[in-house]
Amino acid sequence: MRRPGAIWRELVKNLGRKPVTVTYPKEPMLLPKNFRGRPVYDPKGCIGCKICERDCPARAITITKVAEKTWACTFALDRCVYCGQCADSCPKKTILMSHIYEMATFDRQTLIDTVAGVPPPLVLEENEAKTATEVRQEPAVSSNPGGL
Amino acid sequence: MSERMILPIGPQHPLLKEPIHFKFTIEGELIVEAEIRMGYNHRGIEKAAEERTYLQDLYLTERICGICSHVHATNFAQATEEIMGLQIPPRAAYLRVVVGELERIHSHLLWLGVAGHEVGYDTLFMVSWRDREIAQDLLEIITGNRVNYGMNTLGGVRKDLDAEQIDQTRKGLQELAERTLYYGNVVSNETTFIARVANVGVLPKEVAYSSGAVGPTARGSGLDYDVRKHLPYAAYGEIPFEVVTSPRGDVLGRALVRVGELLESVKIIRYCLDHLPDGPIAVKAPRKVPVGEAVSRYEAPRGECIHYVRSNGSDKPSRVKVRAPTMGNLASIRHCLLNQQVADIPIILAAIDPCFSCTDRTVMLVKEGTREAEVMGWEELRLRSIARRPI
Amino acid sequence: MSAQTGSWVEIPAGEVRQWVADFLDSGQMRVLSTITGYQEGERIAIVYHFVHKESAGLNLRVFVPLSAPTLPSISPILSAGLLYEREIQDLLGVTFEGILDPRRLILPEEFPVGVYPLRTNYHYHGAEEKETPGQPGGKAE
Amino acid sequence: MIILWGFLQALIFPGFLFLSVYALFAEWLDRKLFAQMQNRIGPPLIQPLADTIKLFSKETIIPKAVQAGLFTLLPYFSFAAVVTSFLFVPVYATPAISSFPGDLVIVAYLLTIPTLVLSLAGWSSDSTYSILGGIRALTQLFAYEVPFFLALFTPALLLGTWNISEIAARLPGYLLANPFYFIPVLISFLVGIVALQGKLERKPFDIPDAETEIVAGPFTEYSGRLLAIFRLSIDMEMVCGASLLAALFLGGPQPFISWMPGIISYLLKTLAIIFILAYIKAAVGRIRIDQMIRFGWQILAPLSLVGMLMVVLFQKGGLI
Repeated sequence: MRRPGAIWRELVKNLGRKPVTVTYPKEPMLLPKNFRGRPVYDPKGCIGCKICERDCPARAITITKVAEKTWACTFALDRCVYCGQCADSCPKKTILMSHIYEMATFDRQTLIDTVAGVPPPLVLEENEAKTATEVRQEPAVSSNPGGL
Repeated sequence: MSERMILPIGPQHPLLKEPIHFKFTIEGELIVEAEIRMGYNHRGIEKAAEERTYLQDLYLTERICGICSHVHATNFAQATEEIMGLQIPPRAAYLRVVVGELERIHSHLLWLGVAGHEVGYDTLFMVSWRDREIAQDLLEIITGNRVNYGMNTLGGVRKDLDAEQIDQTRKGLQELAERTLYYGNVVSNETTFIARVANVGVLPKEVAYSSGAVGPTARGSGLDYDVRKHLPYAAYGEIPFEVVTSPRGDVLGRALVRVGELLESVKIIRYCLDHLPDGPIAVKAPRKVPVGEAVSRYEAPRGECIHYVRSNGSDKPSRVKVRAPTMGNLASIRHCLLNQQVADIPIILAAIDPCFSCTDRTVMLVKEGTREAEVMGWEELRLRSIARRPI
Repeated sequence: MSAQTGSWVEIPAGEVRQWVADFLDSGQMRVLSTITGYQEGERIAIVYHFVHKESAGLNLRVFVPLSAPTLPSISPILSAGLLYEREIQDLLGVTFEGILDPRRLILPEEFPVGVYPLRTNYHYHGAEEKETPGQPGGKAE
Repeated sequence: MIILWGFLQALIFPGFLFLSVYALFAEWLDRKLFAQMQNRIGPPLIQPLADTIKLFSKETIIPKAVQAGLFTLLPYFSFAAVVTSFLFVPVYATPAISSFPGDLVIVAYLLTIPTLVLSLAGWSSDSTYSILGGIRALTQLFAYEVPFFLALFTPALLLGTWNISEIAARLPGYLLANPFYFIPVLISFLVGIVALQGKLERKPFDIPDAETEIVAGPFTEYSGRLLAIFRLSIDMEMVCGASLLAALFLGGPQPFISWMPGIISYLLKTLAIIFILAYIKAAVGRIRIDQMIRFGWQILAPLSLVGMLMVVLFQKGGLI
């Protein structure tokens, strides 16, 4: 039957309902497991094949050589489109998509994220070999640690 | 009143959420002439696509449109796969359909809300957008993102569905189906809504045919053309579904077609989930594409979307042509608008579900004489805003 | 070739309108999807993408020389062609004889006359992003 | 002393200050209910006040093409008319602070002024959207004004008086004694509410400032303080209209229960009317101007005439 106010049932129901609006940032957002946030690079496994650099649609990745078999990766997160192709392309899975997404900033410079691997010391004597492995196990330092 | 006034609408106007310019000549409340001017949203995508590899273009084309991003990505992937001679695995074809139909649901619910808003029916707008969130959440669960899903890759899809996700999708579909039925009921019974859409913006079948209308605009005028049925792609050849048409030809007809398609989409997704084939979700695609050309068609929520890709044998395409469905429907809109009232402009424009940023995409605009555009920093902007204040 | 791409037909530029008129008369056209233009060396190709009623694509291709890019417009017999022709006219500089509305559709009024963005000799020198130090990959090759 | 007392009443309670505060509250309530019915959160309580303060502190831009004098004066004119009309409406007790036989007619005419001002504002703004909005406001006026007047005059006809306070005081008792008259009074009340919706330019009759069609209609060129005054006067008009309907059909400050203070009774009744107005706003879409005219003359006007005729026939026929 045609009538004005055909949506009345919804209106009456809504009067007694809690608003659906999520008051972000007061309430946290729930992220699905596939969510593609800020890409994270782990220099330990990187073999420097540069497939990520070649495939990146936004040209936001640069892989540079720090020393023999040691690489640094720079993400221009202001250009990044968060498609996750780099994570898919990487044959060693050294790039992963994290769940970090609160990256708004006033300054684009803070979005340039460089992570460099630490090269092993050049002098390798019997008793110093241990130190070398220790050094290598130190966590890689981001040029911009957590600070976005 | 015989005095003619020019009523400009756009590029900035509350009626249009996207920049396009219409110039209406009106007599009192009656439209006697309509002119269209586009190009405010050119991003140079077709030209940019020629400078990127096929894989990069996949993400580039995905960003042609925010609402039908899966449409363009699938379309481009299909064309490229055809040139490569790749056959995607059946599971990938079904997953493409699932995401595509979820996208159709969210797009049509969005349209329903916009149509409500254009005729001042804001409650319909709010509640249908609320329920559109269900579809968007499902898309986020499956692909990881609410828009620009990144579901496609050359040779298949990137994300698989697990049992839990299938379960969540079924639950969401149940609710969507109920809500859609309710809205269909409201839309066809609400007097004020019917008064605004029935016999408004009439597009006769012949005009729809000759002006190249596609999608719900054409089907709302009784033209039976649906790419999913007539030129099936992905897994549509195996899925049973109906093509919804309406002989009315007015805005109400287009609304009813869309509501009908919402219900069909729910059915299609359920069928896909029930009959999901096992197997891999992607095959490996070569980096270099052989010489060739292909046309790929896809039934976007707004109508037939077409990509033409031409390869010269390198890893970059030599020409990518994109025709978004709105471009096909724009030609028919002039006929719909003439001799209608000013008050009906919003709903008639909204009835083709226009998406102007998909339509505009070809060149980058440079003002004559300026060789370098300024990029203003935050500090500079702030300083300028302070300096502009009257003292 | 898949059904979506369908078959290709190539005819001389002057016969386009007659061909489209015959196709329309045969009642076999479902829709004119779009018109594509691209430059190939010293000639420009115009492709009319149709859908045939027998559920297959049908692509009509004509070549016009870059030195005299003119061909008859199909807009008087099929209004769907108008916007596509105007787009190609703006972007590739092809003149369609007898077009119903020859004004610019996409390019702004102040865009230089005789410059066509989709031609291969067009290079974009405009708003390039200022490189921020340490920011990689910004330059377009 | 009496003069000073009257002055204070007109300025503070139940006059200007009370009206301003209540108008802002009514706007909040209207928006909050609208949001709640759409399952949204809606604005916080001080939002309307914050909006008003913000607008007052902003620069008022007067376009070059407008007739500056008229353009600046019009909002105040509308504001003054609404504030004046409120003095005749009983708030905490009958009679109202200003009352004389025949004040119903004065109030009805005073409440027409904001619409006329609106159409003048549209004309003086010299913008396509404003002019269209102005024409629409004036066209719409002819559709709802007659039914609104007829509806207001039905209780007056029933009781044989044109004094709002007297109608408010006598109507409940009269209706209880003669229950037949419930029917015409109810019909007129419903017509009054729908016509009030048109008077306030709210859905489904928000045709003059339909944002998707003509931006903000007559308000398109207004900014800063002038816009604030316009907004405030529209909020006040809503309170005035609700109070008027409450006084004419629901007995105004007449309490339901004997110990209830008149002001509480008044607030409850006006809030109920504002709730109905918000409900209508949420339940329907906007109709077109031609449909509005047709609705006004084919449904509203005959209905209000029916109400009035019933009163006349009942009285003549001695059905009492």
